[in-house]
Amino acid sequence: MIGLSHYLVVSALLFSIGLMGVLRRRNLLMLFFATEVMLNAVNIAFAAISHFYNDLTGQMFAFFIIAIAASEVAVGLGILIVLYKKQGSLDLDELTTMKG
Amino acid sequence: MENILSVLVFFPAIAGLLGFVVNKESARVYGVTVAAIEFFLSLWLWFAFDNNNAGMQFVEMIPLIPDFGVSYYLGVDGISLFIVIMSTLMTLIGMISMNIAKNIKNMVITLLFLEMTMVGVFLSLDAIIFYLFWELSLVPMLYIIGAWGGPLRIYASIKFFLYTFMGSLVMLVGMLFVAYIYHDLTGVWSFALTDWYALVLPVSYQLWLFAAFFIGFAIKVPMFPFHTWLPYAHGQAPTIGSVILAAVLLKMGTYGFVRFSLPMFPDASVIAITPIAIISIIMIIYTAMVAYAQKDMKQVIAYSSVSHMGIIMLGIFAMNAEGIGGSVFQMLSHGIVSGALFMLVGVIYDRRHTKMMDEFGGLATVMPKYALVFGIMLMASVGLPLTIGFVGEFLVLIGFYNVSPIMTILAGTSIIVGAVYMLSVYKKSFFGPVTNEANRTLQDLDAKETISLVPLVLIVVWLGVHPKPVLEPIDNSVKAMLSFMDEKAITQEAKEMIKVAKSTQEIK
Amino acid sequence: MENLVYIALFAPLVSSLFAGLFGMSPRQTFVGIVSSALLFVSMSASLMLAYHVYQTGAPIYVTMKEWISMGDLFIPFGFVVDQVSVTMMGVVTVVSTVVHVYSIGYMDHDKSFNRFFSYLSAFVFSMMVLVMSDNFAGLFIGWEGVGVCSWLLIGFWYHKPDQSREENPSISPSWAANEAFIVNRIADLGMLVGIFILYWNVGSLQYSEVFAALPQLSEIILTTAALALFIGAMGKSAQFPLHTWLTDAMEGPTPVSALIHAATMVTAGVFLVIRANPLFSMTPEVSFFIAALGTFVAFFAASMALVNRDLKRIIAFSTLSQLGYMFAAAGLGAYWIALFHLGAHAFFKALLFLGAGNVMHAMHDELDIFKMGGLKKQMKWTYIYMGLASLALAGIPPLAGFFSKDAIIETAFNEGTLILWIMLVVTAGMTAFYSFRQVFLTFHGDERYKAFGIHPHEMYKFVLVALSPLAILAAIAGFFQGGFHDFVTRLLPEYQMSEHTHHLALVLGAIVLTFAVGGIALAYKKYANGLKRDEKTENGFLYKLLANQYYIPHLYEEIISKPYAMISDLMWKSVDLKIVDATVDGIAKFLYKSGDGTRKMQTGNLSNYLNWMAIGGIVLLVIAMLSAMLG
Amino acid sequence: MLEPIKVSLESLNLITLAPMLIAIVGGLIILCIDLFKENLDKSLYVMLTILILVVDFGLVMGLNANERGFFDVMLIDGVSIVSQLLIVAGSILFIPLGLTSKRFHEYEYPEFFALFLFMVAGFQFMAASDNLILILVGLETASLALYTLIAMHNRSDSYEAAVKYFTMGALATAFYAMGSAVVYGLTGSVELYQVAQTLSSRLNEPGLMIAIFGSSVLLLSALAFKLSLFPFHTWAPDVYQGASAPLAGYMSVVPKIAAFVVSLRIFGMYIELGVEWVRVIILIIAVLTMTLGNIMALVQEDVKRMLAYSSISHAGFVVAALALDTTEGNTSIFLYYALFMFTNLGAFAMLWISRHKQRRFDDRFDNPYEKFAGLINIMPMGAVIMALFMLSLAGVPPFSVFWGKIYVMQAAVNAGYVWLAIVMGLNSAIAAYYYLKLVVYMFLKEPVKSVDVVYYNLSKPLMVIIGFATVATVGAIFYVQPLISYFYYMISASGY
Repeated sequence: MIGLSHYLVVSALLFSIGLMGVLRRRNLLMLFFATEVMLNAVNIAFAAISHFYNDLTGQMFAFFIIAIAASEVAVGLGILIVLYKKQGSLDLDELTTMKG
Repeated sequence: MENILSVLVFFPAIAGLLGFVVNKESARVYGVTVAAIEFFLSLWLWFAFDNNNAGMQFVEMIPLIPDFGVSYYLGVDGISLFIVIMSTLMTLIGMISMNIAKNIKNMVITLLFLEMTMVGVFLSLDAIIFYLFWELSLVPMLYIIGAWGGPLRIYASIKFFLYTFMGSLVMLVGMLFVAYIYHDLTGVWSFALTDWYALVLPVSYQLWLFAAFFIGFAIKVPMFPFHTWLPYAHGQAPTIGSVILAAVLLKMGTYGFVRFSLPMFPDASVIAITPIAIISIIMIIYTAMVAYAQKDMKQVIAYSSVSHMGIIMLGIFAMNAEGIGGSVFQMLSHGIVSGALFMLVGVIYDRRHTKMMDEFGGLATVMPKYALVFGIMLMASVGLPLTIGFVGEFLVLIGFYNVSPIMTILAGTSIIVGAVYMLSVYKKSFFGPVTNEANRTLQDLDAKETISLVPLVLIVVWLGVHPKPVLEPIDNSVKAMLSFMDEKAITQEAKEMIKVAKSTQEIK
Repeated sequence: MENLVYIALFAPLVSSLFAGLFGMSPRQTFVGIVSSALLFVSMSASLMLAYHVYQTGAPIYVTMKEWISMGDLFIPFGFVVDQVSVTMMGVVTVVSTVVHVYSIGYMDHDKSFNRFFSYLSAFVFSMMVLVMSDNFAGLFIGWEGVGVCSWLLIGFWYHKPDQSREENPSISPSWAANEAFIVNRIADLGMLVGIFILYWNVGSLQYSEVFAALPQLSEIILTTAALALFIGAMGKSAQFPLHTWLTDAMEGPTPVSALIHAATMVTAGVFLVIRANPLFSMTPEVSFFIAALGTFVAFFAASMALVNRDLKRIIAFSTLSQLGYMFAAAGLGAYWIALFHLGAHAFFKALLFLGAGNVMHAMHDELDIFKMGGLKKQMKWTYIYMGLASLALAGIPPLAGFFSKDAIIETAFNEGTLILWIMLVVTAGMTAFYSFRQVFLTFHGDERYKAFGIHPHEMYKFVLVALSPLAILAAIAGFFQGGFHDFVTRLLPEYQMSEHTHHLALVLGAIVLTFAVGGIALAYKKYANGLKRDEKTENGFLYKLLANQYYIPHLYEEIISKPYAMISDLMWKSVDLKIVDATVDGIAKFLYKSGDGTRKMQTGNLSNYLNWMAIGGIVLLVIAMLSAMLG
Repeated sequence: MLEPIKVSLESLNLITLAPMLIAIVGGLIILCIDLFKENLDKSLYVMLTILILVVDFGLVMGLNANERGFFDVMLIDGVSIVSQLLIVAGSILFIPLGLTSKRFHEYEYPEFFALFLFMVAGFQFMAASDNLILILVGLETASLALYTLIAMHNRSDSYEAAVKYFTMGALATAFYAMGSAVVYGLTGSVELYQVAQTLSSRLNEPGLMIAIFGSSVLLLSALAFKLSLFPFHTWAPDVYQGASAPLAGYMSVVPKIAAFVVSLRIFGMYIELGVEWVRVIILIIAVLTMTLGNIMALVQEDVKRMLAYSSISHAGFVVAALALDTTEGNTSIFLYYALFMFTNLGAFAMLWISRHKQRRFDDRFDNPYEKFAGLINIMPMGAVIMALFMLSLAGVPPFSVFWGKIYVMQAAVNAGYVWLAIVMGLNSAIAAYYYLKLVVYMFLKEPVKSVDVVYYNLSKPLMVIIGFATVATVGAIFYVQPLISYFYYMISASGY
């Protein structure tokens, strides 16, 4: 029987995978996807917990997160596009003019 | 004129603000005039001052931040009175003697603001206001050293600023802690010194707080081993800067000890006597030797200041009227004398653009007046009787003898080592044949220099022969403070150590 | 009477200030005349006071004003004119008046003529303060004042360059001046300590109160106080080991040597001991130490005088040795005798010096007696004066020196301190020898100066006339011994020879006299007709030892001056800069460096930033886990 | 069969929403205006924005404390009122900085102003709710707007800044979401007051500590990012450098106020519950932040970057106050930022007026120290004012920040953290060095080249703002009292 803990474990794993992605990825676009993965991991957790307590708040939260994720992507991609226009690559190792 | 103190504090500042409008050429005259008015105001304060009242006079109190206990709180007593007058006097003299070509207007304005902070420090009775002026005084001095100083000026000025700033921040924490305790005990926030005096703190607290304040004051004094900023500051500062620095700014530290440490932490002070005495003796002998090793005339005097501050510190911790009163008087005398000496170095520096003693020799032949004034100041600085220098030194030593004969003898060597370096300076630069051709044609003190130096000479002699008018108010306030400390002290040894003069009169 | 006191005290000050007005203007004779006149006024006032005190026997107390008052300390400007101080006043003013007049002649070629008089009168003023003050603080004022004036006057010819010890044993006037000042400072510290002790145990510095309170004080306090004060006295009176400055002080103009370093200032130490006699008579050990030291110095100085070639230094050494005599007397409790010898010595020693001054003047500042000789033709009067003074110094009756010195030696015998007695007697002989060695070498024999193309000439008439009072006093002072004794013993403790000594008095006198005459005879035999130099002795160890003052100046330089300078330099270069300051800067540098280090985490690379963030989060989580596990 | 939900308007208590609504509506209005009429002048938009914000400010003033509204997700207590006031005031101070004498790309777009208003609304939401969801929403609204505003400065640097900020922000959001998930899992609620209740009851259940600590850590990481605390501060210097000067100044104050309110609510809760661990962690982070911020600021060559690091260290300062969790502590947070706001905005404005299109002094930096060398000779007034700001930041009395500093230190001492006060003191001493460095450059050095036009960008409105900031900085001593008493009252009223 699959219980709450299983869901939580899954979400934790997803979250870690996402985090790994954030840490390892060199391409900005991929990096965004990684963050999306993390957010969705959270969504799983929320859904599961809200079902566990059978109270809607969690799911509501999940919906909000989805919305936010969407808008993030919108804004993020916008910025990425101008950036790409400027320097023709999305490799974040090239974003190092400001340091120290 | 009840609010004379506020006038004293803010008159220079306002004058400074207006000074921005004054045209460059007339800036100097403006400065001199303002400083003169300020000086006469301070004299007026002296005449209005009631010698028989040992307590605070002309008190002004305006709550500024009641919820935080900060209030604008001024007052003057015998201890601060003359230091204030000395500050205004030295500012005036400095203004007169000053000869700076480069944007003199800024200098004048800076000096006026500096004067405000100096007077403010000595008059404020609220810890935060005191701290406020204390910190503000750094800024103009930073500018003076940094803008008109020698080749290393920026290093010197920053060192001066940061060193003092660091120390005083620790002191600030101490102040906040005292305020906290006060609030704990009374439920009221207050930074008013007079309230704080009433606090009777357990010895352990006293020790910690004493340490906190000590760091703030000791760096300013400067006490060994925190003294190294001073030679740089003096070495690089323009004459006027050194004069004010030596004459007034250093006194803030010793004044702080008298105003804060002693009355607030009598027991801790008594415990601290021996360590501080040791440091002071190191200051006296060690820096005197270092001074003897110097090649640069100004550095000699810079180090000699440290040595003299050692005497003052010693007297403050003599815990008897002779010692403390002597220290307060010695503050004045050192202010006048070292100020004059720095001016004198300035005189020769303006002519020869060097302060190296081996450049000189035989100056007495070429510049007799200069040699005469220098000689008088030298004698005052080595504490010749009937000059201002003797009274303080004698009182301090006689005072501390009651604490420890051995240490007094060690400290007393200052009259020897002091003579050694001072006389060697005089011999090297004034005696012997005129070796350096450049010195043959030097012209003697000009009118401006004479006008600025002669008053100091007169004061040196006058207060040496007839110190009574100055000693009396100091004496009263110090006695009152001592009896107060004695009542307040909790440990037995403190009560024994603090010696209340038989002739103490009650505070009216 | 008060006014007389003030006149006596302040006339010299006025004179000094007056001369000071012209200090920087070229030589004006009237300056000298005016100040001499003022000094004369002071002298007459002092003598009147002396007469008054002699008549009434009542001391005059004058309190001018309060000086320092702090805590329980109260110091007035108070003056007392009693037998002791009035004697000193008399001696000081008489000698200084003469010296002033003399200086008009002696300094007439010096461009700093006016300045000289200003200093000289200033000195007299300080000396008057010293002797007249009625409290220790006032004494100390004068004490330091005379110190400064002697600094000024020794260094009067400050423009002279430094020389090596070989050419000039006292390197230069300015050097000698500083040496004198600093050595005196060392002693002054002792004196201050003495003052402190008295203050904290008595609560006052007035002589009257202090002496009144002495009986209540413990043995140890008295001893330390007496010792401390005596250290002060040792400095001013140039007692061993603080004696080196006195001979070097001869760099000053001769009138200065006459006034300060023979007649007055150097006797201040003796005066202090006499002044504080209640204290010293209560501390026998200290007193005996004083006597012993005095005797030693008397002998020690005389020995150095034996071989010296410098006219003034010889006299300086003899001064030293005579001071030794005075201390011996004072130490043995014969205070009035000490005071008597002080006075008598002042007269003939001043005369001697001024005579030497004449010689210098004649010889164009040549001081080496080996280069003189046969001057008695040119300088008859000077010859007479110096001869007289030397006789007095040698203690030939009926001159002043005989009575005073004899009395001291007698005392030494009377006290049963035979060693002291013997040494003093021998010293008397040596004294006679060296003083006449000097006289003969200067005035008798072949005229060696011709070789150096010097044309000596006698001093101005008025100067010679001015010297006459000293000559007379040197001659006749001795006859007043009795009267003086009655006069001063009203204040000073009585001192009478025991019966036994009284019987032997003549014998003792005879012995001393024999030594004295013997000394003179020896000197005559060796030097009267020309200088016969004897290489063997001159290269002998003893001779060299004496000629180099037992190498003490060199010793001091090696073990004090040089190390001090060296350590100072070390303190500055190594300790102050390399340790103290370096630490401060080190802290600052460390902070700055750590800033440079930490800024490296700002690579600018986004993924590093993200790593930092994630690592931060993870580390926190781990900490959270651990701390939760552990409780 | 679900019956329709009926909600009475009174129970919604919409007034609590009004301020944010005004801002949002205002933003929309601006957009509409632009639809009707193309390329109107920026001054119009600036003035409109100011008007809207003023109304917003008024409405916030009108709120009365301790109300809930809109399904109880809105929480109007003293803290939220005070913080909203500060936020709006800061925004009002910021927006006129757009009226420079030179054209700047971003201010030509009405979107800029609309976004700005949305951002303000977002911050207000953060401040005015204790519901984790609404906080997240507000936070995201604000952040997304902010990213765009930064990017709109239209320099390669600003894009880079935007991207860095954005990416890390996304990660922070993830942390936040996960954190709130854990909290929700623990308590079954996202309303902090309920969370508090449930937690307090479950606090001593075995094995729960990990979860509690975990949640706190995740939320802490998220907010630490917003507050630019070590080691989540890495974005700050680059973003400040990339963003336009005024925006950087704005970022160093207003978002942090909002973030502080949230942290106050969350971690205040934890500490209230007696989870000492959180306090310890925050204190450690605070000390690290202020110290590292300082020593990194020491070595900067660029004034703007230096100010960025300095504001990091200031944030560390204030977080320490937060960890104290005493009323003085919490008051000091707002007092500090109220006072810091004027000085810091002023300082950045000074950089702003000296902004050049091309970099004339240094190819890496806009505002290297050299640029200000000898400013006293070129532009005395400017130099003096800048020096005042620097001294104020250094904590020299009687300038504004000094009072904030001693209030924080006093709070630390009162809470028994004397060592913390001393650390703060020493840090201010270190900090003095780099502020002084600029003063030294301006007053004690000679100009490097003929810099006639350092104040290139100056214009009347900017003068007004700077003048205002100066007065506020210098005259602090006179208005500190009312501020303290008001803040103290509001905050103690709302039980922090």
